[in-house]
Amino acid sequence: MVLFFLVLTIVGPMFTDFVPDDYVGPRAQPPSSEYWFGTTTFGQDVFTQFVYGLYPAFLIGMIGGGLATLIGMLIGFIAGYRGGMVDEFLNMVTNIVLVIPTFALLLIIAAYLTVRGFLVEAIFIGFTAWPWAARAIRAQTFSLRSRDFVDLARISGMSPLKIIFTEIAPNMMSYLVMVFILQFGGAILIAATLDFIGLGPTTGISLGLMMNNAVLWGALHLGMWWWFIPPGAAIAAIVGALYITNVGLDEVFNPKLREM
Amino acid sequence: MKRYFTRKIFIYILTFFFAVTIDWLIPRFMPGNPVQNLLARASLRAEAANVMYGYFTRAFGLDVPIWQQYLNFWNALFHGDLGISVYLFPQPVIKIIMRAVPYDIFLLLPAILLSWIAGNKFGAFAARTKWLDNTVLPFGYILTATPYMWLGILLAWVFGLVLDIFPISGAYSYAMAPHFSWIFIWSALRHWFLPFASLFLVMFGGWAIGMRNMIIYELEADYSHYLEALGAPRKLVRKYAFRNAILPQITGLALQLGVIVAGALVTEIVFSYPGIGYLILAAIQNQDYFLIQGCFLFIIVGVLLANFAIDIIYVIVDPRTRIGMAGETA
Amino acid sequence: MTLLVENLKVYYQTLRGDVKALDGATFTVEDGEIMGLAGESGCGKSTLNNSLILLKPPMRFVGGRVELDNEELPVWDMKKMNNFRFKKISTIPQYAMDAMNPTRKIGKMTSELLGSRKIDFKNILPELKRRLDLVELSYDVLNMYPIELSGGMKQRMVMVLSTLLNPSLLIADEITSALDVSTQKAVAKMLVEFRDREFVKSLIVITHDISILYQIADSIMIMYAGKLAEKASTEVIINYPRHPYTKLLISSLPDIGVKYSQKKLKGIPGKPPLLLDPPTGCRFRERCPAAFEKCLNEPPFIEIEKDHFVACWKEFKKNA
Amino acid sequence: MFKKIALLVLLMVLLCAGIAFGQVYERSETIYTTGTMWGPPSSWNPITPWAVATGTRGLCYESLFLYDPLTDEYTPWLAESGEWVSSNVYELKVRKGIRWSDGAMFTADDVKFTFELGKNYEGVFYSTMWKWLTDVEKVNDYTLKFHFSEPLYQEWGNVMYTMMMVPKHIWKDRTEEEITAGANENPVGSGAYLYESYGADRMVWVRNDKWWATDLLGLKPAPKRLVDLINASNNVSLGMVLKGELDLSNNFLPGVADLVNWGYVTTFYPEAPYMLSANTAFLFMNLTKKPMDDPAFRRAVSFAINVNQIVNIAYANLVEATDSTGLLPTWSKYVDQDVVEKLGFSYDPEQAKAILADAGYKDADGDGFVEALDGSKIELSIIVPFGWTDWMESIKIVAKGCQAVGINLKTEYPDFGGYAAQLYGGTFDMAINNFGSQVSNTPWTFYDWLFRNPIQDQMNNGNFSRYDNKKVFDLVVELDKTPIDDLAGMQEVISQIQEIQLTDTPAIPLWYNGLWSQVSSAAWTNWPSAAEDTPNYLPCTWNNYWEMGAVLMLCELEPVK
Repeated sequence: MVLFFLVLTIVGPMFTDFVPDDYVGPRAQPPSSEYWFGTTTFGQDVFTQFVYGLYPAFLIGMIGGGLATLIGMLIGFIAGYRGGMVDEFLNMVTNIVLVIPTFALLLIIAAYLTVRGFLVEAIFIGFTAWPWAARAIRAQTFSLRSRDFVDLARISGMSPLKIIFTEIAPNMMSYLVMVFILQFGGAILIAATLDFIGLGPTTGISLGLMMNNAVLWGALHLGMWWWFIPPGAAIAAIVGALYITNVGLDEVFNPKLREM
Repeated sequence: MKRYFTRKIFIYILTFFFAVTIDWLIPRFMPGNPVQNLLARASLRAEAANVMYGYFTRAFGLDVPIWQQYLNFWNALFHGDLGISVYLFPQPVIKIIMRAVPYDIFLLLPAILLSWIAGNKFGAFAARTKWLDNTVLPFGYILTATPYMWLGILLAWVFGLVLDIFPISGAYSYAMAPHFSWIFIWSALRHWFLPFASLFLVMFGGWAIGMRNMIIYELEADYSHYLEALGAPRKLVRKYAFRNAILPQITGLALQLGVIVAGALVTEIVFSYPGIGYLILAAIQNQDYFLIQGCFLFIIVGVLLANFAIDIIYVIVDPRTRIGMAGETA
Repeated sequence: MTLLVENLKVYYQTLRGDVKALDGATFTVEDGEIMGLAGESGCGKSTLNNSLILLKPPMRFVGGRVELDNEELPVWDMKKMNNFRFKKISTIPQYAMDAMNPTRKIGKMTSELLGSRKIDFKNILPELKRRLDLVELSYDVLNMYPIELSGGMKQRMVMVLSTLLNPSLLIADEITSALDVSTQKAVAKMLVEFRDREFVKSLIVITHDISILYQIADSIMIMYAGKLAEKASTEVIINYPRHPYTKLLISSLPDIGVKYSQKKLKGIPGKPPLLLDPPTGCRFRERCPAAFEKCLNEPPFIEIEKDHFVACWKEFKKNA
Repeated sequence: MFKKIALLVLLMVLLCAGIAFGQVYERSETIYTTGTMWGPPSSWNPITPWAVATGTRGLCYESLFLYDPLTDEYTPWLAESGEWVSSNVYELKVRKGIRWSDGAMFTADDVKFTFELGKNYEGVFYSTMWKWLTDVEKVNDYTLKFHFSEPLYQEWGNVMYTMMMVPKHIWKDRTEEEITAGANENPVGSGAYLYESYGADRMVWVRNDKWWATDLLGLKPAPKRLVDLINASNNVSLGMVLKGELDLSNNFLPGVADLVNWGYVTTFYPEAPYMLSANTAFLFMNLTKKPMDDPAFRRAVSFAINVNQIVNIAYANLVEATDSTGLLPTWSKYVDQDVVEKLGFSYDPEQAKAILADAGYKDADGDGFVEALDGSKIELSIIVPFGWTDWMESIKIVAKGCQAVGINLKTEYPDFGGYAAQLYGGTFDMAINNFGSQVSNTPWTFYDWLFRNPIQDQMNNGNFSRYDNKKVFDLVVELDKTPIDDLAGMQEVISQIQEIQLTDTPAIPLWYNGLWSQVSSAAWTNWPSAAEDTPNYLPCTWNNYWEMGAVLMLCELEPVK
């Protein structure tokens, strides 16, 4: 599923000979063989916008989700491994960021930049979405820390960092992957929401922006369902697919979950 | 136990402090100048504009040095004074917010609680019930993956326009003033339903999934096996499993609050439901320092309180925390 | 005769096929007998335990029959078994430490459990109290949560709980492994005491630790790779083992009373075969010093002396 | 579970029931409007006109005269008559028999008081009037004489219908803060409607059945109640208009052309441009930056923009392209056709290229874009606030046009705050704006905005180009000093202004923003329109527009039988 969209993202633009913002056809056309997803009130090709809009979704998922996971790992590892005061402190920080409704924060930050690109957006999301990853990873690290092979490494005088990355990290790779996947999906959702309320990127096209435009231009009342259904559906599909993939992995990694 | 709470409260206070500081800081980084925006709305002659610019800068206390503005902010805060809105000049921010809050309570409380309860019940039920597990849960995953606003738009479109059985904007009919009568309540309910539904559905999916997985973990736990080994009926085993599986879900609720706020925000925008979310967006678009601060502050307080409540509940239901050997919960 | 197991076969279903964890076990446990069950981990001890009391996926009942007090146990049927569990056959699980629901007061849990078995907590309370005294637990534990108890206390609590309804057969699985030596002794003694006071008719004690068995078991059964290797009275097993594996096992003990390291048997070269598809013939063949061509066929488990069962061709020759 | 909901509802109702217990409005007696308020009603203080709830000016408080741009006529209102008895003395007769909604009589004292508020408090927006107004003399209860140091006739003409009279007996005891920054809830006015209640998303006015104009002028507003809704979103307004739940929408609604053609709504004109023109959208170019400081460059831009495409695509013909002067159609009589003939411009890429070439702008590095005279690259951006969708679409077309003639212009959509900061602070390159070009009694307001001076770092209102030209500034003042009945004199001054304007092109007029107005005849009929048999007022609820005829519109409406 995800792959399907990924492919669509890459080859999509080849299917269409239009540019997202160009007024290519008659206004407000329902889907037809020429305009696969119909056209907007200005006669822009929805399908074109759609395929171009997919790209930012993945970009943000990658960077935003990735960044969040990285920060989460850093803090999670250190807190989980070092324990004690360090843990107490980092834990507190995490809790604080966790409790602050980061989205509201994101809004304000977003509003702070008057001109925004997808990259910036992704980075902001990354910086606000890490806490629960940190929390989860910390817990994992905690349980691993006392394993004998870690003790062994510690006794053999390995540097903490080395231990973390040579002993601990590999042993929870599967887990990290899952965390990343979740963050990936999360980032896409947050981005879509931001875009939708008009605090997303001020240039380019994204699925969220498409919905934003559709609503702004009264697609609902003019019955132009082809304008607002595809973007949302795509997001739901992608993220949903990601989640399900995650369950798949989860079941592989802890057989307990497996259905019998 | 005591230590546990003192620790919690300390964290909360700290959080509050940080949040408030950020809250105060960020709007001041924002481009534009509220007083200018205010005056931009009034097309004034140059001289008049200049005169009034100075006048209002003073009126809004933006003429004193930054650090002093910060102190004043705290000071005012403790007097429950959040300043005056620029965009809703000259209303006091606190008043504006208070007008919006009931709508949020009305919308969020049921949505969160009901979806949580229903989701858990359903998830527990679905777990290890093959056909449900295979049919309904994928659906649940899609639900959680659905952007709030999109579901909102869809509902609005289907029920509001195509079927035309629910209104899609406002909190109650434009043909009434709020008053205590069944028609009003009915009208309020009808306006409330769609936003509620879209919030409810998305959250429901999440809780169901979470619970389902939790239950399965718990059913595989030693104590479950022991019960089975002693021939306890499925009912009892599940009862225990549910009881324990609910704990992480409670924590989850606390963790989710932030996300829920976001969801509520867009939902309110889709249905132009006059809650805080609706307000904060307008405030941001209008560069209204004081209103932004107010709303954000309010959300913080709300979330903190909710978290605290959840902590207390958690302690009540989970003896382990009560016995005091509890590490940290959400 | 309390327990009769005939050619019991229980496999584990995995994605890669069946794991023959218990591949035809035949033995009996007499009234009042405490039978020790020993062997390397993965030899099928625990599988045996589970198949007798809690046979559920991924375990699959393949064949054989089990009789308890001349009554057939429907081990393959989770539901039907419930009528026997706790009342006739009970267990002290390996994980006794966290066998109790962490969020329920022990007393409440007990009463709910009994209630679910249609037994009135009230009537049984005095007896419960008596037994608590016996294991030196104060009555208040019933108002406590499991985490409030020490490991040993939990252990004892579970023992009392599991035997509360005087089952004919109690299976104690690795109950000592988690405890320090002194507590081990105490627990072991308690088991004997339970038997003597007839809280339980007979016992199967599963453990790595033959030394413990030496102290309490009447008879010892040795398992290897999902099959029975040898069963005889403790005396015989310790002093005159016949099966090569048993011999090695015993000899690898430094001396009675000292616990040997669990996983790998230094004494025996090589490691047990994978049970996914075990080699035909004697499963100990590869590691057996005395192996010979006949070992290519599977040795039966026969009584070579009174109450002494062995599965090894060599031994049959001797007696032949 | 349902108990819980029910409970919450009760709680809810109690909470939001607030103070006043209201009731359900009769549809046939209520008119629903929207398009003015961008946020919940927050102020009813006519001294802070930019913040007031719809109707505060016009429905509740009233002006001395009404002015109708369509006929260019003043109607005596609170005043009975007014005239310049000498070049610097204006005599005003106050209408007798007018009562404030609290029963007190309206007299010359109230007028005097209102004017003098500006004298006493600098925070009052018209305080600067006292630079040229010296004294307000009360002759008797119904007569005043205004004495001027330097009469600005045009501005005065504007004040006559834009300044709202407030009751002295209520305001005299108020502090400066209450006057200049108070919310003035439960306002006491003289107007046709009384403050009833408001909610987070609406303002509710109820008819004042003791309104003076009913007996004195025989006027009676048809709707018993007026409910004005805040602009939730195009989406919502559109939906409500379609369902006939909204009688008058003054929002810009996308796709209205279609709706009109399908017969869902009606507009002032039955076909394009559908709307009257309300103000002029200008393209401002920052003269403090190169190359916008070069008149030739600016003129080239003016030829590069395909305004018709903006009109057709971005607006679907809801607006009209302006003429070269940008003066609204109602001011067409002030346009000097000869000047336009000589200096006017229109979409003509070739011409644009030619001008650039002549001025020495050429594409040396062959990237398809010309470089500045000093050879440096030109990279400009044009801004409009994000979310102002019609403008966003428009500047895309502007940018395309410029790129086509070799000017490297990119679009940017900062939030309104960022837009305002750049525009007022003078850091922008190009921007669209129309705030001060509203229709009024005199082109002077238009030019006063376009050539706002002096040039400062912060230009909060008009002349965002920072076009600094003493000559034209003086001409604007001269225009201001021209009596409003001296048409020839005005035209003379204005044509000079236009000559300069079209030579230097400090800002380029693009299109006339419509007086957005979509009406539904579901509940009310006899709406103003171009048709002969209907009233001919501005169908608009915007602040400042009630006193331009919308009040009279209410009196002409007829409920659907």
